[in-house]
Amino acid sequence: MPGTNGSAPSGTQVTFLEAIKQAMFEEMERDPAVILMGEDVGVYGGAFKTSEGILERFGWERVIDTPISESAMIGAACGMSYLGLRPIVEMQFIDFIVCAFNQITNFVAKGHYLWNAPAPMVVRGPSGGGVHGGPFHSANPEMYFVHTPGLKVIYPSTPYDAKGLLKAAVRDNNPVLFFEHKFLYRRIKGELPAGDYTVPIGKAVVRRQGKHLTIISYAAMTHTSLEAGEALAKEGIEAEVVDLRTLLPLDEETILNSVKKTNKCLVVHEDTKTGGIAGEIAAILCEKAFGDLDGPLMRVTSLDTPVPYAPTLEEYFLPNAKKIFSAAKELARY
Amino acid sequence: MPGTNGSAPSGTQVTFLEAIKQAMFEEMERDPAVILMGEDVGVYGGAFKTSEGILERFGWERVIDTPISESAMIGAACGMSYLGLRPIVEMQFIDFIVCAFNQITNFVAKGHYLWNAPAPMVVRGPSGGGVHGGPFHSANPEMYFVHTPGLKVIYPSTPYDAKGLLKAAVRDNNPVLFFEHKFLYRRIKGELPAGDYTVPIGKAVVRRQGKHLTIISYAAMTHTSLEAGEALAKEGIEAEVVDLRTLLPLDEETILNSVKKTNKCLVVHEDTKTGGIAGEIAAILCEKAFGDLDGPLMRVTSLDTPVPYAPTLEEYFLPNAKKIFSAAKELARY
Amino acid sequence: MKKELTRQQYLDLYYYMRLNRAVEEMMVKLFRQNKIVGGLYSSLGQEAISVGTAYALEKKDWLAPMIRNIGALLVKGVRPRDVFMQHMAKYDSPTKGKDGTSHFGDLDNLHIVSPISMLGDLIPVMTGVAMAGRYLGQRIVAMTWIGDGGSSTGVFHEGLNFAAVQKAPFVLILENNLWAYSTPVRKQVPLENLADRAKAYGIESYIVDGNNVLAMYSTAKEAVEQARAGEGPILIEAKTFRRMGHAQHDPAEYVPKEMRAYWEARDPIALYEKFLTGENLLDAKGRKEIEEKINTLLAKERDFAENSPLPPPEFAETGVYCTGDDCHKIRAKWERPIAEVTPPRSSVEAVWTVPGFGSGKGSGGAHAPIHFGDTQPAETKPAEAGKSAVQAPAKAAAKKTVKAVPASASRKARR
Amino acid sequence: MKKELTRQQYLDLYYYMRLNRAVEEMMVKLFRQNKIVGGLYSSLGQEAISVGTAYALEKKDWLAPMIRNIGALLVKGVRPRDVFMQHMAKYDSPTKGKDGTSHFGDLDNLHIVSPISMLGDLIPVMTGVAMAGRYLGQRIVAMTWIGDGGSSTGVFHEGLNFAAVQKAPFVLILENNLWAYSTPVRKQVPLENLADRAKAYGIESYIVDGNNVLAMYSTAKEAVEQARAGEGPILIEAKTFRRMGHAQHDPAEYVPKEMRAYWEARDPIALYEKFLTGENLLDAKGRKEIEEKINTLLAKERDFAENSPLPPPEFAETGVYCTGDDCHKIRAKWERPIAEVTPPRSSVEAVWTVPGFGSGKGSGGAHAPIHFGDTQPAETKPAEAGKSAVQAPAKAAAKKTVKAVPASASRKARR
Ligand SMILES: Cc1ncc(C[n+]2csc(CCOP(=O)(O)OP(=O)(O)O)c2C)c(N)n1
Ligand SMILES: Cc1ncc(C[n+]2csc(CCOP(=O)(O)OP(=O)(O)O)c2C)c(N)n1
Ligand SMILES: [Mg+2]
Ligand SMILES: [Mg+2]
Repeated sequence: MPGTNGSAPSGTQVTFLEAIKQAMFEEMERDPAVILMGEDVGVYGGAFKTSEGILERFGWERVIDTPISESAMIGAACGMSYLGLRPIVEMQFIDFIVCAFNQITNFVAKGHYLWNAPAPMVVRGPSGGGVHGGPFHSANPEMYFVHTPGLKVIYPSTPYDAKGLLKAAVRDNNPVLFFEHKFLYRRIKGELPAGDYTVPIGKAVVRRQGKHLTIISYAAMTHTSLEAGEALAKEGIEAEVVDLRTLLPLDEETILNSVKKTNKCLVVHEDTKTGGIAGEIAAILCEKAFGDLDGPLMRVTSLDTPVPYAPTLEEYFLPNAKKIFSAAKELARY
Repeated sequence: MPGTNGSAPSGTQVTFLEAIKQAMFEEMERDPAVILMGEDVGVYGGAFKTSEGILERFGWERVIDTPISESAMIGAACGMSYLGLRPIVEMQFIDFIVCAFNQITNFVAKGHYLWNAPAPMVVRGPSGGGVHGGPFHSANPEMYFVHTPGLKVIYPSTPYDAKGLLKAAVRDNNPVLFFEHKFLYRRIKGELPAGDYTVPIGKAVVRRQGKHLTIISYAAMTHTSLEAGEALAKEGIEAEVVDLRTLLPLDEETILNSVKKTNKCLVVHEDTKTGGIAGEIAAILCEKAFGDLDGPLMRVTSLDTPVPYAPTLEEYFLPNAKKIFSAAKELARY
Repeated sequence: MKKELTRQQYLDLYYYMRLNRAVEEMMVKLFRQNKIVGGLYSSLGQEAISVGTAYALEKKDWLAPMIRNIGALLVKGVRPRDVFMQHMAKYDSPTKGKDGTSHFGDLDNLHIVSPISMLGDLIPVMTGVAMAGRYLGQRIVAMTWIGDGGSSTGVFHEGLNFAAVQKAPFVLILENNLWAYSTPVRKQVPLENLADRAKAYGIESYIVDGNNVLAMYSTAKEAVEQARAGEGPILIEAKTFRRMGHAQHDPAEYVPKEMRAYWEARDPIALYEKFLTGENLLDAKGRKEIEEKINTLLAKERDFAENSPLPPPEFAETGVYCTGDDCHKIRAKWERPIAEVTPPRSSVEAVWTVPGFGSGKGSGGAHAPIHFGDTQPAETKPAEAGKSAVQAPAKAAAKKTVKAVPASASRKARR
Repeated sequence: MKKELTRQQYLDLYYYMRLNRAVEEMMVKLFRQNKIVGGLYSSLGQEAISVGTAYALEKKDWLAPMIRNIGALLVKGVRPRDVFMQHMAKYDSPTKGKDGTSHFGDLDNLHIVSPISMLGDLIPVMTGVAMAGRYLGQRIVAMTWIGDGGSSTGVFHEGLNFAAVQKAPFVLILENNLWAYSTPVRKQVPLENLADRAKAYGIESYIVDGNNVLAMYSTAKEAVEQARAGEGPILIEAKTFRRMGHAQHDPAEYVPKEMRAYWEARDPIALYEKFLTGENLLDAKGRKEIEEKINTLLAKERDFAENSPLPPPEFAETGVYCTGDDCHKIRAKWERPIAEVTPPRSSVEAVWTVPGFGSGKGSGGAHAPIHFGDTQPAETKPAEAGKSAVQAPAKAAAKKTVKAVPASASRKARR
């Protein structure tokens, strides 16, 4: 836990969660139009303590503990944004975002297109599995929103990106959904620069250089893919690992560049298989890099089931480094 | 309009809408566990008159005019299904299904997997564009549900299929979403057999034989694709047209058989592009028919925008036979 | 409301009701000529509600219309041509043809938020508008409308409850026109007075004759000023009747003839004309002048609308995203010192104070404000939720719908 | 409730409260031993509510628990081992490890519906259960619970409104434990009595001391029989307090110490013991016996649970879909003649009858039933929605929160 202003001295390793807290602190200091709203975000500091100390610093007007009313929060944030505020709305778990699905996909997403009303707001919350949260506290709902024009969708994998992308999201004039993989909250640390910085929305990044195949992933699975990449390297297979970071808009350029270089593509996502983003990437590759593919596009994803509760089941349900390793090895043989 | 029992004498051409009405009539006669619920479905007979005469025949207990409460309808139907009823719930427009998104994706879809509770219920309603319904009365929300394990998703293109699939949906032990493209309601006619029949869920059908390329589509776009197929034939290009009919579970076999035969694939859907079902099909082809593709997979879809209101804009937004024709011609050149 | 209106105000109300009706009559003609894209909704017989309530707002206030509130838009300053062009999907319309009907807004000048079709969704949105206005020190009020049917939606509940908790300066008009499409109100809401919905949120409510424009105006005026004064949101039930079908295509045969006849005899414009004549505020000549003014205006507006082109097809591709400052410069309009809400000025103790019980999270009896730290005093009427539990049985007896626990059981509880 | 309970019933209530607490105490131990997967919720101090209300149900009735209703499950017949195994994600648990906590059901025998985490969703679902039971002639009642926080969800509103319109035999217990996670009730609901939520639906409600098991039981019993008799849904507010944090991880420092102390002094089991002792229904020996019975039972149940394996990994792949008759034979249990609901018996005229106004859709004054044609008489208390509009101002004066329209305005309305 850093000083009251939320930023750590440079050179310190901070957690993913801390990076998010810093982004909120700094954006709220920078711009009084930024406010925070959600269940238990104030006095309690958020279910995961992501907003600890923010009420103390910014007061009751800017940190709003809401009733259990996801549609009301999202709707109110949208209304606030029309007067020039830039609300951040926390879903206590991202699973509950579906309780405001109509507000988000119809009101928030369509306003700029239909009547020229930008809605600068961020909806963020803890997502993803691997911590035995069970079927209603482990959601990866990204594709519902990737399929909704008018939204931007971010799903970072490192503290640096989390902070820089959350800041960019707050400053963006469009509604941005920001998913925070809760498995990373306290497990992943990184060094943050001292000053203000943002990470551009819509840009993927190559996390590992390679030449034999491309593994495309995001969020927690980036780390799992990198782990598989190390194991593959020991067998002489150099996998290039692309971290998408933003899912909408998708960075086609980085994807295409990497696949044109390696000529093989494996997509890894924690989201369930059917209708996951691997499909969209497959379509893009088929359309724009058809001649460059030397092997089938492959997918390593979660099963097409709800997220089961028991550790044995959840482990089987989720992708892991071993599954990625096997798939990559098979793909490399082409 | 047929006799009071809802079925037409055999040999008569009936509309798509009439086919749906017949399916509901016949299923309600066959099984007293089948009931109908929705806004204005009773006295008014439904906003599109799909249930005209059903209240007269089956009475107030089985035909329930509800308040404007989509979550209540879906939730109540789910509860009813636990006691062995088989409710059919009408969304006045399918656009409003997002108002019950949490109930459908979390309560209805997950029950069988999690606690062994089947929820035999059907959610149906008018969907799709082309009739200048504007951004909130033209939705194609299928992918939200194709991406939700536990649901089945049907989107028919002919009166015969509409009737047979709706009957199959009512008899299925799983929750089924049944989308009725409103453009087809009164424009498309077909002959129905005299007796009871069902069409199996999960089976696609080849609507047109061809050898140069496969066009995969469903719902209204099946007709548009067939129209393009005729034009292509005049230029010597024989397109095979596959009508998916069911989107979840997807009939991989029919898709793969056709593409292995023609070696080229164009997917056409009215749904918006990014995250549409073309991606899922691309991924399946990449995984399972990689060596069989002689050209890039191509997509003809709606734009990645909300559905605009003005006829000029909507026409530009939607796929049409000309766009399909051009894409197919380009693809055929490979 | 105590003070009488000025002559001009009386006549304004009349003018806008007439304008509202004339605009809609003209659209029916355009509809029959196939010049309207999509459906056409009517507020025939409900004009007093749209006009009376919107007339109670100041220029800086915000509103968001539903499908039957063309009148409110006209009062707020929307030109008839814009209404026509919206319905005709013209390129010069506020949405440039991307959406239709009353689905358009104006953030910068008129302070209008566009609705979407999903009923109820405007309620939390306008709550947010109201909260943002308060935060910025603007002293504005937000207003929107909802139907008897729309009051059954979940978002109605979430929005109004949140507004109540936040004491947002928000006024909600519930137009109880007895029908929601084909569904009669008592299949929608098991209440005689829909104003009772307010009781679930502990907020003020009014019941008004929706066909009486003066009653609508004066009640709305009172509510708007109450809301502006910080007394929290207010629900106004306007009793009225939907004279046409749900939309043009609907003959509304499900409505009993006697019911329609009853309400047709209570036409709000006719009633108001009688009043104006009786008070010598309007005579045949004045009426004629207003009619001519409206006719001339609308002919011009319609011509403009008809001459506007449909949007060019490629326009469909544009505008999904705001592209940044070149597209929209987003600036909050502060009407209070920003320093009030920026650190270190606004540092507070993060504790809950529960009346009668001190406060939580360590710091003991500190009196941290529960509501809005800097702009609003802490709530003074203690909820005493904890204490009420033991007294509940006794208190309950006073409530109409709340039955007291049998005395024997509750006595046992207290030994 | 007039009649006193039998000795056995008095002792049953005691037994189940003790069992409820002991089961949860054992789970706290298991949690500390890291044998619980995921979070652990507590109903410490709220046992009287779960036990008292569920004890009012018959075997054929249905219930659906929330996270703090383990007690209700035990009363309905769930074995403690099942509760343990659910929390430990064991393969022999009701969900075989696919879900945890109280998230399990039993359609065939115990008539329990599983909750999901999203608050409020059970309300329409149990409304549907109640409606289906009525349709099948089963004369059942459906019951579920909701928190003070959960009452802010949209689905609470939609579900209860629909239940009210349908007069569904449904009883909803609102456990007002003054906190929703860290949020105090008055930031959640601007009401002193949450029972007032019922006023938005015109349904009966009760306020009960939630720490008094006899009050809970007798009130629930009355409500259940009212609902069974066709009087419609009922809301019961139980005033209580959440003694532990939201879940095990939460020390709940946000709760004022004095508040906790106040409620700890009102422990429902201690209060009931005093009563039983005073009435000579329980002495030290009887108490000892019950304790031993529970200890012996729970030791066995825990051992069983601990010895159950985790589910095999591949089990994760199975069961997304019901595969048909081999998987589930779905049969509605009719307890009325099916002929009543099958053609041509149930042919009706599709018209709305509006009291005072005849009926719509052609057929004139026909008295088509509005509610349930064949099984329920038409509503006799006319809503008179149409007529009330003109009388509204006068009527309004009688309501507490509804202000009358100023007399002058309403007079104008009636000329
Ligand atoms: C959430 C939702 N469900 C369904 C509809 C379809 N719909 C449009 S208007 C309407 C009836 C509205 O009735 P009411 O709220 O009383 O308003 P009125 O038309 O009487 O002004 C319905 C059901 C909708 N717009 N939104
Ligand atoms: C729709 C929804 N939003 C948020 C949550 C997260 N959540 C779980 S329990 C809880 C507090 C519940 O409070 P209350 O309803 O009063 O029940 P209690 O815990 O006091 O028994 C919250 C916010 C949820 N489960 N569902
Ligand atoms: Mg209405
Ligand atoms: Mg609570």
